[in-house]
Amino acid sequence: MTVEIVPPRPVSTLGLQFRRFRRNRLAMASVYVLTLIVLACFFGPMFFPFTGQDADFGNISAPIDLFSIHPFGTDDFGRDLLVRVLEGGQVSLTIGFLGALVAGVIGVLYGAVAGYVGGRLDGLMMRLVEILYGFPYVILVILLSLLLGGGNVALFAAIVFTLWLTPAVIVRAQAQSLARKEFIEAARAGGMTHRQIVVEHIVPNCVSVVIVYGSLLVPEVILSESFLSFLGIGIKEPQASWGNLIQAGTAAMDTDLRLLLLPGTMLAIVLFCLNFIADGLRDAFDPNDR
Amino acid sequence: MIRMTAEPLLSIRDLSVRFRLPEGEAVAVDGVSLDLMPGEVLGIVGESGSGKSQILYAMMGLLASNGRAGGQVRFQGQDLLSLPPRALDRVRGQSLSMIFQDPMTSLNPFMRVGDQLAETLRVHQGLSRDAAWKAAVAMLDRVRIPDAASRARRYPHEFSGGMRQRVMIAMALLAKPRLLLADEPTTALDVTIQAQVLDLMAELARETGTSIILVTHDLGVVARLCDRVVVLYGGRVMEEARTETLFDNAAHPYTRGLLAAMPRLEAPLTPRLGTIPGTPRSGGGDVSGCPFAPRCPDRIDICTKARPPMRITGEGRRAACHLVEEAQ
Amino acid sequence: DGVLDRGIGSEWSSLDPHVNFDAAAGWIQSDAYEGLVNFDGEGKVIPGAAESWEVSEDGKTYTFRLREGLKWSNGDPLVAQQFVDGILRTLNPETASEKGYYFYSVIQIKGAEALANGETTDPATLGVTAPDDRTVVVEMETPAPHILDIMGSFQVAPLHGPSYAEAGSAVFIDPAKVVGNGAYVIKEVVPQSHVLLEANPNYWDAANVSIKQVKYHVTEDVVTELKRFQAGEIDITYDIPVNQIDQLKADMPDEVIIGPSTEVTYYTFNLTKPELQNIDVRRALSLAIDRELLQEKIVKGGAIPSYSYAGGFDPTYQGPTIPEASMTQADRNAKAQELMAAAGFGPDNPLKLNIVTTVAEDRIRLAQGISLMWKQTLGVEASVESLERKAWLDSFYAGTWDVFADNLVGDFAGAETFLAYMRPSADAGYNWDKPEFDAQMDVAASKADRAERNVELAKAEQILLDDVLFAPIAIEPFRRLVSKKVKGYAVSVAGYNNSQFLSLE
Amino acid sequence: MTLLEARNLGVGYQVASGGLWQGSRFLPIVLDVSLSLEPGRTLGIVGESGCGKSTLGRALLRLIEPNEGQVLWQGQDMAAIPAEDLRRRRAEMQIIFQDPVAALDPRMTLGRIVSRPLSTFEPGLSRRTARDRAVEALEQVGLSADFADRYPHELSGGQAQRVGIARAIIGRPKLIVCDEPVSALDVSIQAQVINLLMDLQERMGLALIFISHNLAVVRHISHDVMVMCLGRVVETAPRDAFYAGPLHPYSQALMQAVPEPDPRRERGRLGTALPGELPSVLNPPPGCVFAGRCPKATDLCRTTRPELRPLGPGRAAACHHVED
Amino acid sequence: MIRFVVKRLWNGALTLAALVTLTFFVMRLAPGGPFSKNRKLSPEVIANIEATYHLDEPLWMQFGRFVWGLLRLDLGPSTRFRDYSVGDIIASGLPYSLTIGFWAVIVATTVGIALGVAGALRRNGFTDYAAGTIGVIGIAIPIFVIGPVMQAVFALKLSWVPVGGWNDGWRSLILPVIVLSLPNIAYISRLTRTSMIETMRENYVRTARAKGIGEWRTIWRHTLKGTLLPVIAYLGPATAAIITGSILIETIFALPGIGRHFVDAALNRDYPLVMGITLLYGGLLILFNIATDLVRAWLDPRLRHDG
Ligand SMILES: Nc1ncnc2c1ncn2[C@@H]1O[C@H](COP(=O)(O)OP(=O)(O)OP(=O)(O)O)[C@@H](O)[C@H]1O
Ligand SMILES: Nc1ncnc2c1ncn2[C@@H]1O[C@H](COP(=O)(O)OP(=O)(O)OP(=O)(O)O)[C@@H](O)[C@H]1O
Ligand SMILES: [Mg+2]
Ligand SMILES: [Mg+2]
Repeated sequence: MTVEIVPPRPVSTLGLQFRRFRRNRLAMASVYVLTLIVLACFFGPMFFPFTGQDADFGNISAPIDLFSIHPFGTDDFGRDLLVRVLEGGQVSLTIGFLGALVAGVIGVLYGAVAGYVGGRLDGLMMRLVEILYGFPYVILVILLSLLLGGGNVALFAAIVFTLWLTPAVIVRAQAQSLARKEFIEAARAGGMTHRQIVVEHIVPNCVSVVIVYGSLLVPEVILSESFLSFLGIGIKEPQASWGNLIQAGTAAMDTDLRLLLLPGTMLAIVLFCLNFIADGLRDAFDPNDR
Repeated sequence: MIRMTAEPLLSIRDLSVRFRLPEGEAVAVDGVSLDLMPGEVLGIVGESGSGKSQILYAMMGLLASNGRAGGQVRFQGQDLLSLPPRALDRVRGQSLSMIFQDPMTSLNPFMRVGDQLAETLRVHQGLSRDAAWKAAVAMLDRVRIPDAASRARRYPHEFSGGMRQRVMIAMALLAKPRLLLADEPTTALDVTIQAQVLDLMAELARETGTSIILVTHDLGVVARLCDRVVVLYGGRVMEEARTETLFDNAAHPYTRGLLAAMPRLEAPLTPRLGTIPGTPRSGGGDVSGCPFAPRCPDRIDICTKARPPMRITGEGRRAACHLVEEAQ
Repeated sequence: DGVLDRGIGSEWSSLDPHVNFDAAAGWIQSDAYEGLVNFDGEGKVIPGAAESWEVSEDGKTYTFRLREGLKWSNGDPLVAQQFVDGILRTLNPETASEKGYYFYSVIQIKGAEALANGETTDPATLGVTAPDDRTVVVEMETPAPHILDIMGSFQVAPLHGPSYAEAGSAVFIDPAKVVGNGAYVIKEVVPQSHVLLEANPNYWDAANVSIKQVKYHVTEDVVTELKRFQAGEIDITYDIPVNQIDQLKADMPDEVIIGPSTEVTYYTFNLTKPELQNIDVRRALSLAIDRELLQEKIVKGGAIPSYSYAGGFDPTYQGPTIPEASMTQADRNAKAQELMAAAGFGPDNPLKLNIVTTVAEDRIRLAQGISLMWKQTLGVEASVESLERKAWLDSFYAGTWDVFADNLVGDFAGAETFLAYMRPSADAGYNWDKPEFDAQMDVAASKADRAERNVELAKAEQILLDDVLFAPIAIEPFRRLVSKKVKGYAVSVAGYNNSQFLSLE
Repeated sequence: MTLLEARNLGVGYQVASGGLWQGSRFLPIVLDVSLSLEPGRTLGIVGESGCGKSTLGRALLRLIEPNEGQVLWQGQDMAAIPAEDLRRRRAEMQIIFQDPVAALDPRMTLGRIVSRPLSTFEPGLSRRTARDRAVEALEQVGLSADFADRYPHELSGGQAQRVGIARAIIGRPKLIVCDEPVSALDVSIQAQVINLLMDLQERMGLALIFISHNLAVVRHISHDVMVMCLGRVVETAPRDAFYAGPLHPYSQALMQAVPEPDPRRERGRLGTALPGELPSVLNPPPGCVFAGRCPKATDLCRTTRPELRPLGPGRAAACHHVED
Repeated sequence: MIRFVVKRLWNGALTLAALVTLTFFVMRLAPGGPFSKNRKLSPEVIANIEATYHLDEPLWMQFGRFVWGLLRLDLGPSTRFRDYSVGDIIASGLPYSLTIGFWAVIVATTVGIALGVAGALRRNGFTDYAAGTIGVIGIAIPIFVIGPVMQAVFALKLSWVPVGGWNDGWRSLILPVIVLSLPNIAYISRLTRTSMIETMRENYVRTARAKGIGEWRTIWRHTLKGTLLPVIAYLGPATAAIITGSILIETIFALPGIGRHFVDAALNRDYPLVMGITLLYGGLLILFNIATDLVRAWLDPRLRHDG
């Protein structure tokens, strides 16, 4: 074999996947919208002369007036609604994505290891999951707030503490079937360590379920935050978060629908975007779909 | 085209299969035409990756999602490529069946082997559960699965490679199709069992007039079973001939190369097996000339420039090579 | 359908009249049992099981005369001793009742505390006796003109000995075994759902009981309760969603009933925090709270802004005069700023505080409002820490707060219940020790005459308020929706609205 | 030194003995197999389909745990090699899996699949070099460089099989267990691959265990031949001796059944396949496993299992009826 | 398999024991106690009450008491609902929660799987987007929003169903079941869709197609099993959570289930009730996990041999 063949410029797998993702119009549009929302949340409030925590007692429950200083009106403390929703977005998007990410990563790795290794260790790991599932959540939260203070760390811990369990269980199920496939045996024959097999073979093959499930975790985190503040942990008023804005908006649903609609719509848009992005990513990661 | 005497069971005209790939379109099958008479056994041999399986998938309507078939496949008077799903299903279940090349992954891991076999009968012939199961076990027995009755109750992962292949064969034969597409059906079988399976297929062809398209690399198998052989290279038909003719007097240089590369039990041992020089084609891309030209020992100038026309060189014989002469 | 459907908020913690300590479950109890006295539709004391009573000269002994021919719901005669038994059971440590303190703290019945503490188990040592079947005598250590307020069924339900001996506490819960002496008897109990009561034919005043069936529904969620009211599933609600009050008042003015309850809200300052040891700082903080604005614009729960601690419940009680109450908020703010500046706090040296409150919606809003006002007027940076109830309580005793969002539910609608709570002997945990206050309370306690007593109590309250241990905020209201078809529903500060005085159209 | 030696190896699977509710039992598949392999030599294994060749191949590399006997790698008991060591030494022992497609991770490009062992065994390698080596290996098996960016499901059966071969040879192992490595290849590529393996053997002393049904190929590449039937070795012999005249009736039957590329001769052989019952691992016969189909079978064969007897230099067979 | 089940049950019992022990002791670390709700009580009175409930004993003795009670199937008295034992409370509430939960699980799985399958089959088509939208709605609109909205529309405006309570037979069930199943429909349909897309490409599905048995049979008999494997795993814990009730659903619809005890018991520091609830939920969780393992083993024979 003497024919010299110049190998084509190698395109990394990631690059390919990125290219494929970019071709998905809906997903790309979602990315833009999501970016816009994120930018608005983090930089939007700068353009207002007040923060979402400044009450204007003379101007309580001002109505929507797009051309006034309070374009979406004020809430029942006289705080600017738009600014509060944007500021709430900072908090909620951060914990939403971070929480889902951390919980996702822990869950995926844990589940992948349990499912791949199988046997005794799997049994032990899954029993631990059951114990964590079963432990009374409210008490856990109370203890966490005691241990870590009522602040954001405690909030984050309380969210992640149980959130990773379900992805772990799902991934484990996937990993169990994968572990029996021949290419895993091939990987072992190739001298890969268990860790490498989990990371390079098991996890990528679970990735679509994980991406899709992960996109659902984000809103779940955002919403569960408001329940936690009911237990005295997490985002404290007057700081806004979408969770507590929606909660407050629900209470005011029958009198001032605005309070619910504005943060609720934002959350719904984010979720729609995530949905399409997740599908786009799923497709991009799926080699069969080129 | 070849034998005008009777109506062919299957006639493929200008079949092409293309795949969408990130770097462009790959042509896996390029203008293949074939005819098949009732009861006839046609062998397809050719280089690995030359599009043999894709021809069969295209006929079955089972191309991968990025694949597209063009041309015409007339089977029992219908064009399989343009058949609505329901009608295609009827054809697939009753008169057309296929043995897949990859027996390991082609069996449903969640279903008992017996159920997978019985299913066709129950759906298409309306057999009762018991009757279908009995027929399935009987067929497993005929493909020489030991202890068929209890094996039928097991799941594919408990079968060895060869046993799964026999299950696939049994599944395809069970429907007593008019046309059987067999994609390397005996590669994983030891020769004694291979012989039995080939017998079975021959018997089927004889008894029920089933036609068979047999894709294989084993020229011995071709010799044993096939009436006619088509040689494929680079997605195109290189040569077609009656089996005896082909073995005696291959027209195309590629066919000759293949025959020469075949290890024989009786031949004297050489330090190395004879091969066809050059790199095998990796499929895809339109070639202006003959796809085999880069490796052809008899290459002349025109070979790399013009696509060789298909020439009829004799009774039931044709070849696509600039070097062969058209028969009168 | 002749059934009165009433909401009671969360589920009753017990139907046992000697154990139950929830006000809402108390309604079921006042329908099912009758005390020595009863409360009419407006909450005024009227004769109950006792048709009359006498007070001794020194105000320490009350003699109740029972009606003739009183019967239990099963037809057994009701005798005076059974009231004594009820009190004894309440005091008995084995009952684990939280209500014993009524008898040795709110009023001081002889021997009650010793029984409650388990020092003695001898019933004869108790100052409540039944010399005959129709007489109950209550002897107290000190005069207590408010005794009648706690002689209703919530505190002194009688005990039907025989059936209790037989069935134990099932006699209060199990409809098959229930024996009561109220206008109604319990017919059905479905935990978490409802209790159904039916008129008691053996009640002495059965003829005047107009509604024959009353159903108390657990209405955990106010919003749902409102919807059920609108759907006609509930006739009298337990509460009204705070932010819908204005709307509802406009839509159905006759059905919204809001009136004061015996609960006060006040913000307690932590005296162990050095900055707060300065009384001017505390006063400034108190002044800077715009109580009216808070209630009308922010919390909007119908609470009554208040500058006093113990006043506003009992029309006969004239509290001390409070100068702040008559100032405008602008003046108050100016004064507060002045005080604060004098104390050395300003923009470059802001006072930092944390407010610990419970997680209830209106409490959080209140705390936020106050925090915002302090920030605006005084530049104080007050963070709001909301804790679930138990942790909130725990935090109180642990002292991990600067400002505690506090509240107190009075035992009856009078000043004394609040003021007595601040006495060192009540052990309320404020670490506030003011001998003058205690002495003044002693003076008040020695007065048997209600009016005289109130004068002395007002002096005590003056001492308390002068110290600005806390900033009074408001008197919490009762909020109810009462269907138009219910007649006879009136506001009662103590919260008594017995079904027997209501009727359905 | 002997590269690989197996002593009385026994392997099996835990199987469910029925539906969901029945317990599981141990099903012995490979029984009492001994073999030894010198560097630079090839042992061809032929045998009935389902007789346990793949199982044996896996057990030799300790990809499944044998339940009996020993495998020695360069004289060292494999069971005694610590897991971590064994893992590292897997560079020296590779396997080509029988099922070409299932052994490829569907989410990896072929380039990555082929080069992956390099990052384990030669960690210092730059990505560029690793890729070059992968492309080189792919080309050696007749796949052009542009396959490196393809995914397994885009391959034909033979192409997938060649990727498996490329993966096995890339790390320059000392031993490759080849489980039907060329079954899906056309004869010209098959020849190319066989030649490649033989080249490697000559250049680097590669040892091969070559499992195949193609007796002609086995003849070409092997030094020794081992014939298996229902989990047992029924005959071992040096290549030439074996092809000159197999001793065991099963071997003889195999030899006779090989189809020749001669249509006139082959046509006549249709319908001459060996009659008789195939034995089942689920309930193995008490006597000789081949007795059911053996033309020479006697009662002895049906009741007593023949032991593997040495019959001349390097030769042994398990049959009651072969004479020394 | 029987051995597997027995073993799993035994392991489950051990897990439950560990869970219960852990909960028992860790729970006590939370501030406050069952009777600290009323600040007016003097320490002596609280001590008296606590003595009645044995809260004054050393922790290990209380634990011993709890275990001994457990052996006699007696979970002790509730400190919040003082008329009842924990057993009574669970027995009275569980049927309601079970009924609603059961139907919610049925609705969520059937609708969820149907939507997921439909989405996968008509990928990126109208059905897919519609199914996706239902999923998004199910998750983005929290229960405490959709519940009241549905009440307002279907109970107040249209009067088809009661607002709340459990007085109207099956009509009382409808809204709670729908609201409870919505978020689960979302999860299940999304999981199903992804999983289905992957399964549809398996070679064995191609084989099934080749048999010409029709699209539905192909899905039903061949694709669904592989599709459901991960979904089933999700269903284990999810079912346990759904059928033990949800505090939100029960408060919004004024239902007498046990869901609210999950939160209330802890908030009230009703230790015995917390233990009872934990025992119940933990037990169900473990049982459902065993069940999912069994179902998965039933679906996938390759999972049967170990354990
Ligand atoms: N999904 C796909 N996408 C792109 N290319 C494909 C796809 N499937 C097959 N091919 C290519 O099509 C060509 C023909 O494949 P086919 O499976 O028909 O080969 P074959 O003749 O059956 O070979 P073999 O004998 O090895 O099975 C091959 O080059 C293969 O790489
Ligand atoms: N995972 C398994 N569980 C149970 N039985 C199995 C399993 N794998 C293989 N077997 C059984 O073990 C026997 C030997 O299988 P093996 O795959 O080793 O055969 P083989 O010799 O490689 O056959 P072939 O030539 O057909 O590939 C067969 O009877 C098969 O049914
Ligand atoms: Mg093929
Ligand atoms: Mg094999």
